[in-house]
Amino acid sequence: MNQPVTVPAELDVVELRIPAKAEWVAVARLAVAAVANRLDFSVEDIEDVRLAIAEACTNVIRHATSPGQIDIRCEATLTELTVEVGGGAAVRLRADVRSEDGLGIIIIQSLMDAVEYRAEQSGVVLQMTKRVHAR
Amino acid sequence: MNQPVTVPAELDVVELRIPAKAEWVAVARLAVAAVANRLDFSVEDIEDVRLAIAEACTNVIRHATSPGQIDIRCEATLTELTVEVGGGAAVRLRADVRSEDGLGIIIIQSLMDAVEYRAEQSGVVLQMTKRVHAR
Amino acid sequence: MDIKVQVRESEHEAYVVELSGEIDVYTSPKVKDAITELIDQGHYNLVINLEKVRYIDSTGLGVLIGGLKRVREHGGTVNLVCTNPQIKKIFDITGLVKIFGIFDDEQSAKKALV
Amino acid sequence: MDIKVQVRESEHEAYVVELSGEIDVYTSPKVKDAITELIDQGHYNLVINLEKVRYIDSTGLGVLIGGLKRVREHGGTVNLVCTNPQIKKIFDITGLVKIFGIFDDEQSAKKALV
Ligand SMILES: Nc1ncnc2c1ncn2[C@@H]1O[C@H](COP(=O)(O)OP(=O)(O)O)[C@@H](O)[C@H]1O
Ligand SMILES: Nc1ncnc2c1ncn2[C@@H]1O[C@H](COP(=O)(O)OP(=O)(O)O)[C@@H](O)[C@H]1O
Repeated sequence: MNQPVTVPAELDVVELRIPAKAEWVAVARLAVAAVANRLDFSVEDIEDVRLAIAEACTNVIRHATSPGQIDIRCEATLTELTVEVGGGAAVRLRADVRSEDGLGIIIIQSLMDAVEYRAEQSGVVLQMTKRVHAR
Repeated sequence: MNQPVTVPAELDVVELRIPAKAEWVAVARLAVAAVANRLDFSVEDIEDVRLAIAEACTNVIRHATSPGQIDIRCEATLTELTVEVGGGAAVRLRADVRSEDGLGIIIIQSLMDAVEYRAEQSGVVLQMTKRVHAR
Repeated sequence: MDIKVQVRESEHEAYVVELSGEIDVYTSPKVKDAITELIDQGHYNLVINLEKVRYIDSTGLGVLIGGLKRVREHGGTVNLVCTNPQIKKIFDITGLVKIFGIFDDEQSAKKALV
Repeated sequence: MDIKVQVRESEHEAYVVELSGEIDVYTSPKVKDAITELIDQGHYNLVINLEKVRYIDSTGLGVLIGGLKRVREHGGTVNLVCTNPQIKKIFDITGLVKIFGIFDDEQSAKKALV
């Protein structure tokens, strides 16, 4: 009789794969900004997400040891957006990507609420979360 | 000594997967417009591609017999953009999608240079090509 | 990526529906609701102003056609105001130019109702 | 999604590089080339005007830092003009506000060079 009252926040997933080339980063930037636009983010928050994703893609392009694709996975709920950026099948990221403390990483850390690295078969995946703040 | 002189047009692929829900079509529209923007299309041509892709996504949403994802695959060369729109794993399109001559299909046929249907495991895939015209 | 719907009464019992933004599969239900409400209230002479619409797809066209069909049953009509060449093109290629009165400004669209 | 680079000579042998558009991993080589060319020609007092820049990422910042490092070797400097709050924020969080002179208008940026 005592059923737990859980309202599962519906999770929508948008996936994008672009060539790991400088000229396609703008597509990732625009697409993820469009995803963010579906949540109740402020304009400034959307700008933050857009830049963080661009930095993550730029990192893949700079540090990939072989050309290939960039995989971007967005998980959107009403209250937060999580974006994962990793090298596609053909991309091998250097193992030391994590230790790098370049400007790009500083920017990502500052603009997103949570940042995590995960080692996967295909290389390092950068996971970033931005939460919708009550306005 | 007589090697064929073929300049292989480099093919770049951008893939996008969105939930088959009305609120995500805008993301597909923007992302594909951003892809088209990388080719030497006129502003009007980009608008055409944007609308055609939206119509194709709307078709999947209207006619899918089960909810799921929309798969969008863009193949870009210097001279043309081919976009395929189909139902993802969970989407089964009705077999009669092709016979439909609704407004959406009329619009796609008018705006794109070539339109083709292909039956796949996951349902019908709509393939559309827009060529860059000399300006 | 949103639609704004404004309804105002005008001369001769005409009603103007002014739309701004993008009319697609996501936003068109809002447009449909506004038009349906007007018709349910007995207003059959409508001007739909698309001047501030940046984008319309077949779902949006379907809503306009649906509205036209319903007001015609009551001897009314729907006139459109449209200046955006890209949107005019869509009415052209779908043949809807032959079904709707399409005008360059709201004043002409209203005059043509009477 | 493009960058425009305009270079003009100003008073006191200062050069102004005016950028408009987006500076990212794709467009920043064009910015780098313009700055490198100026420095190679012996111009070490630069104002880089970012007023019309809508977007800059770490690649763009790297180009600006690289330029600053090179002109400093010759006793010169780089002053920036920046009014966009989003872009100012990026200079803030990266600590680059402490390295660059950042000004609200071109006139002040030029005056501060001398
Ligand atoms: N906080 C900083 N202060 C001054 N210069 C920096 C700083 N961070 C990076 N740089 C310089 O900016 C340039 C670009 O570096 P960065 O963007 O960090 O590249 P990456 O992210 O690939 O490591 C390099 O020349 C680097 O030395
Ligand atoms: N050429 C046309 N002339 C008049 N009405 C049309 C025309 N095409 C479609 N309609 C009407 O517009 C509405 C939307 O149809 P449509 O956009 O074709 O849907 P679908 O693409 O799912 O078949 C329907 O009510 C349909 O009857």
